[in-house]
Amino acid sequence: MLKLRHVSYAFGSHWVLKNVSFEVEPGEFVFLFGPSGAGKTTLLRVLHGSLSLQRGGAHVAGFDLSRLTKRMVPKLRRAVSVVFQEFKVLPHKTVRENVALPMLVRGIPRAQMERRTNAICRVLRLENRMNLPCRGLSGGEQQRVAIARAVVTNPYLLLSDEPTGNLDDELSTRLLEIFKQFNQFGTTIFLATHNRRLLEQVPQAKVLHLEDGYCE
Amino acid sequence: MLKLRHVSYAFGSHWVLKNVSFEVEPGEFVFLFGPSGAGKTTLLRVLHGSLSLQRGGAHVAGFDLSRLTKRMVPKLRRAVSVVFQEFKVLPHKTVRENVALPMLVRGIPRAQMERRTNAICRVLRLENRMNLPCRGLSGGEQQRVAIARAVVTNPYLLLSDEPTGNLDDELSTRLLEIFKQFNQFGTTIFLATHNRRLLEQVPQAKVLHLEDGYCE
Amino acid sequence: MDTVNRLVFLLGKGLRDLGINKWEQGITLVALTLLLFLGLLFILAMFNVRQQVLSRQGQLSFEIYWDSSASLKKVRKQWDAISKKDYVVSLTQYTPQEALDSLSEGLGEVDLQWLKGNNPLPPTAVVTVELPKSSPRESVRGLIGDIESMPGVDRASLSSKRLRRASTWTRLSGRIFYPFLAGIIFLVSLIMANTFKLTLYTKQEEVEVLRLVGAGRWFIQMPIFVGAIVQALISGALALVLLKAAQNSLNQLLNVPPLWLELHFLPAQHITIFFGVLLGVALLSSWVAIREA
Amino acid sequence: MDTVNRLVFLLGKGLRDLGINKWEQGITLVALTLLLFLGLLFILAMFNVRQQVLSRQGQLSFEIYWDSSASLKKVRKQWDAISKKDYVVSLTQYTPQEALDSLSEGLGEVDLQWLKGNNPLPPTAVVTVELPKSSPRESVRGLIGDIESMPGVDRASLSSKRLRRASTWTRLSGRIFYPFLAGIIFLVSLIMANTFKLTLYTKQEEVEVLRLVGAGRWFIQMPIFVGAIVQALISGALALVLLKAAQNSLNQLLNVPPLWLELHFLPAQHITIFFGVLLGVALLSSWVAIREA
Ligand SMILES: Nc1ncnc2c1ncn2[C@@H]1O[C@H](COP(=O)(O)OP(=O)(O)OP(=O)(O)O)[C@@H](O)[C@H]1O
Ligand SMILES: Nc1ncnc2c1ncn2[C@@H]1O[C@H](COP(=O)(O)OP(=O)(O)OP(=O)(O)O)[C@@H](O)[C@H]1O
Ligand SMILES: [Mg+2]
Ligand SMILES: [Mg+2]
Repeated sequence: MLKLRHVSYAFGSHWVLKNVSFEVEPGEFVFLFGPSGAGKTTLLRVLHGSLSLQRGGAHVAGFDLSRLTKRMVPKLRRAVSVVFQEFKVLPHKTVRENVALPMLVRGIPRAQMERRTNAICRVLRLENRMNLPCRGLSGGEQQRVAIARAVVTNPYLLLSDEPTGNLDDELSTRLLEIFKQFNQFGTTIFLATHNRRLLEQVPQAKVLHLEDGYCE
Repeated sequence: MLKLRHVSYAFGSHWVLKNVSFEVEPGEFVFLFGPSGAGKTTLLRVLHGSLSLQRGGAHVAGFDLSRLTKRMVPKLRRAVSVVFQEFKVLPHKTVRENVALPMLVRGIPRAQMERRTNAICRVLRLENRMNLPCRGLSGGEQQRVAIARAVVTNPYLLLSDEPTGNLDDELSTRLLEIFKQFNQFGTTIFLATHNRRLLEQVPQAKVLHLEDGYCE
Repeated sequence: MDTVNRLVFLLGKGLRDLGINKWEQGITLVALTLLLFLGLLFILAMFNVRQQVLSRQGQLSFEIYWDSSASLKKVRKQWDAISKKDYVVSLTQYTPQEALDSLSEGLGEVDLQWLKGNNPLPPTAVVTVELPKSSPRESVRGLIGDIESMPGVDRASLSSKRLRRASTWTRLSGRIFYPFLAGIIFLVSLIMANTFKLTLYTKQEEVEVLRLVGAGRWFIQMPIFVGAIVQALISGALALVLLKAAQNSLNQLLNVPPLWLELHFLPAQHITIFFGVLLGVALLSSWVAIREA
Repeated sequence: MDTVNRLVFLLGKGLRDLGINKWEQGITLVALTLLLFLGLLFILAMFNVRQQVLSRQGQLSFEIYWDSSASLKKVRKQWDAISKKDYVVSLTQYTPQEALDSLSEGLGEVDLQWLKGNNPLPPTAVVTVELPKSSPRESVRGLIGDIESMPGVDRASLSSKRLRRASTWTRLSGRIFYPFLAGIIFLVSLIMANTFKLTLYTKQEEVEVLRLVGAGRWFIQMPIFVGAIVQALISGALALVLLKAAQNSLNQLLNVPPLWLELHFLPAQHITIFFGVLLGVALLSSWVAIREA
């Protein structure tokens, strides 16, 4: 599902990722654990095609990143979902519209779109915020919208960047349960975090340590 | 320093704060603890003059919020600093410029501005990011810029909204130490969080529980 | 959804999206309308100036005087011959009697009829020639030489200065209009593109998020194109309506004595070109704006 | 920092801020320059049309014919008297001899001198009057009545149709220019305000953050004002330079025979007003934009 060989990435002359290599099998649950500034977000952006590969080789969900053309990027992004650290929800659209967006892009029939949106919002306790514009949501609510949007398409691979930063303990636990469920149904979970307690809650997960750009 | 009497706040017909009353003495360290969506951010926005008082009475750092005119708001904001949940740093300005901004607004001499900016950035481990534009920072780094910007002016009252959401354990602990130090030098700290472990690290702090808009 | 459905959906989205940022869209619409109106007014003015120039200039009139003693019969034949020559557009002839009448009229109806029996005036004619584009001077000189060599003709009066002026204008006229028109269209296009670009800044965030959730090129660009086209068409139509109103009211003001300036509306062909250019600019500028977003 | 220092700082910040969003600022500058140029060209055209109209219209000429038998001495006295009357701007008199000369010339230098001893022409005069704004018709009618009642005067020829046309134009002329000018200024202002507003969208984020860290009104608005003013002034100046260039090249094209249309540049007074309006619009539109930000 994920296969990195000697991936390095620099902003200017500042090397953020240094010779990162690892492999993730389909169906695994992986934590990318590292302190602030370790390069977690940068790594996820490379995997998602937002940053193009500078050195090394990487395969993501069947796509060879070193040969990724501009026209392929949308296809990669329909196979791989992301929860962004800054949420990236559209503030003027409602929760319903934000969550339905990836299905709209994929051209999924309206009825199915409705059904899935409602279901995932119920699970994430957003059911009575559905018709509010996202700018009128609390930080945690926006984060949950971002998560709903990422998982609603049942992706092969879910990249998730610090998805519990704005969630209280109860919601964090609940979220991990949701991720575990998706994982059981076959979605590969790749979850970047600096929160040690999350690791403890998924004992079966594999943990990659990223520190100062080096990965073990 | 803070005195609220029966404060209620509604967005439309949705009451987010319900009859909130409490008092904070100068020099206290207070946690506003509550789950996601409890109304923490809303309360801080009221205290900061971003949302105008709808019901009840509130005094903040000597300002009577029920009589706050538009012209008084900048003065209130120079006495009360805030760390926002979404950071609100300027992405195109450097770390140095972002941190210096409140001093620029207050007309503090350039030399002093430099000195203080450097000092606070060293404490928050941003010293080798000083001249980078903020859009090139990791989530945790941006959060620290927001914190630096809030404390650099030595405010009477520091409102802080979930300041550790993007920080790893080490940085969180370090941040609390910094807050404690400022607190010892006289700054009143009012810290909204859903993270129970933060409470444990400041045993002497007063804890206000906010849940579903009710405060005890 | 199949392809057609998606296309319809995207077209619809383009229209619906116009309703979202009502304020920005409204601003853009007003700005475009006024701008296009200004540009069209310019083109209208230039078009009419050119019409006037074309109908008045590029042609040249000169008078021919016969000897007072010339036989009127011969002269009439010569008139016929002259009016059939190359370049000659029209010929107005005056027998001595007609000349006297017209003189008498010109003097404010002073009665000169007592001169009738002893008419001092010779036969005259006013010839109007169309200046040819190539070597206008030489052709007209040749014509005049021909005429002057006719028996009985006293002289054909055309100063070489007058001839030089007229031929200069003929050459210039063709060179001014189209470059000027192109200049105006270019200016308007530039301002229009800028306006579009600035408006699209407000859409940047949405475009970014759409990219991130895997939207393809068409999904992102179609609605923006549709929006730009709709705006361009609406504001173009409004501008034309304004132009028609302006033309009417200007005609009411100008097409009165003693000016008698009649403004003609732009011909259908120009309007077609106008809409074509408009659409082109709209597409191009929105395309440039999305590329960079 | 004391107040003066802060003021200087804010002015400087306004200038430095222009360098930040170079792309947007560049776009705005180009758009404004072109727009102002377009507007100025319009005003220039209208100004020149009005100059032409004023120098030609609003005045009325008519001819006076004396009896052929009138004594030339008396007539000369009457010429003096007429030229001193109200509204009369100029008087061109023709003795019978002068009339004959001018007639002879007008006919293409046909020799009419043999008529000298038996001149059939009466003394004539062409009077040019300035039409008064109020009741032009009545005044001119009165004047003509006066003149016709002079002894020896045959008639003063002014058809009431010609009088009606001229007075209509006089009334209209004053009513067209200023409203039209105001219209153009309004249009340009609107587009300019829109352009500014759209540009300021790119500053919204900064304004919001400045508000949040306690910046007062002046701290936020001064730099934006300075930026808007600088942009307005630069683009205004550029537009004037373009206008001058356009005027020169148009003059080269139009101020040739046989058109002899000379375009005058706008007078200093108009340019002052132009910059005044420009600054006003710049301030106003940026103020509106920040208020809502
Ligand atoms: N666009 C950029 N330009 C320059 N430097 C950048 C850019 N993006 C990230 N960096 C630098 O790369 C380093 C790693 O950033 P990254 O966002 O990957 O960290 P992270 O592990 O996600 O941290 P956090 O937990 O704080 O979000 C940081 O030091 C940051 O300053
Ligand atoms: N502008 C708004 N319009 C409508 N509803 C709003 C608006 N802002 C907040 N709310 C609602 O008010 C409630 C409280 O929001 P608030 O941001 O204060 O929560 P919070 O305690 O900060 O939560 P979190 O820890 O998730 O940030 C939420 O349910 C939210 O939907
Ligand atoms: Mg990160
Ligand atoms: Mg909050």
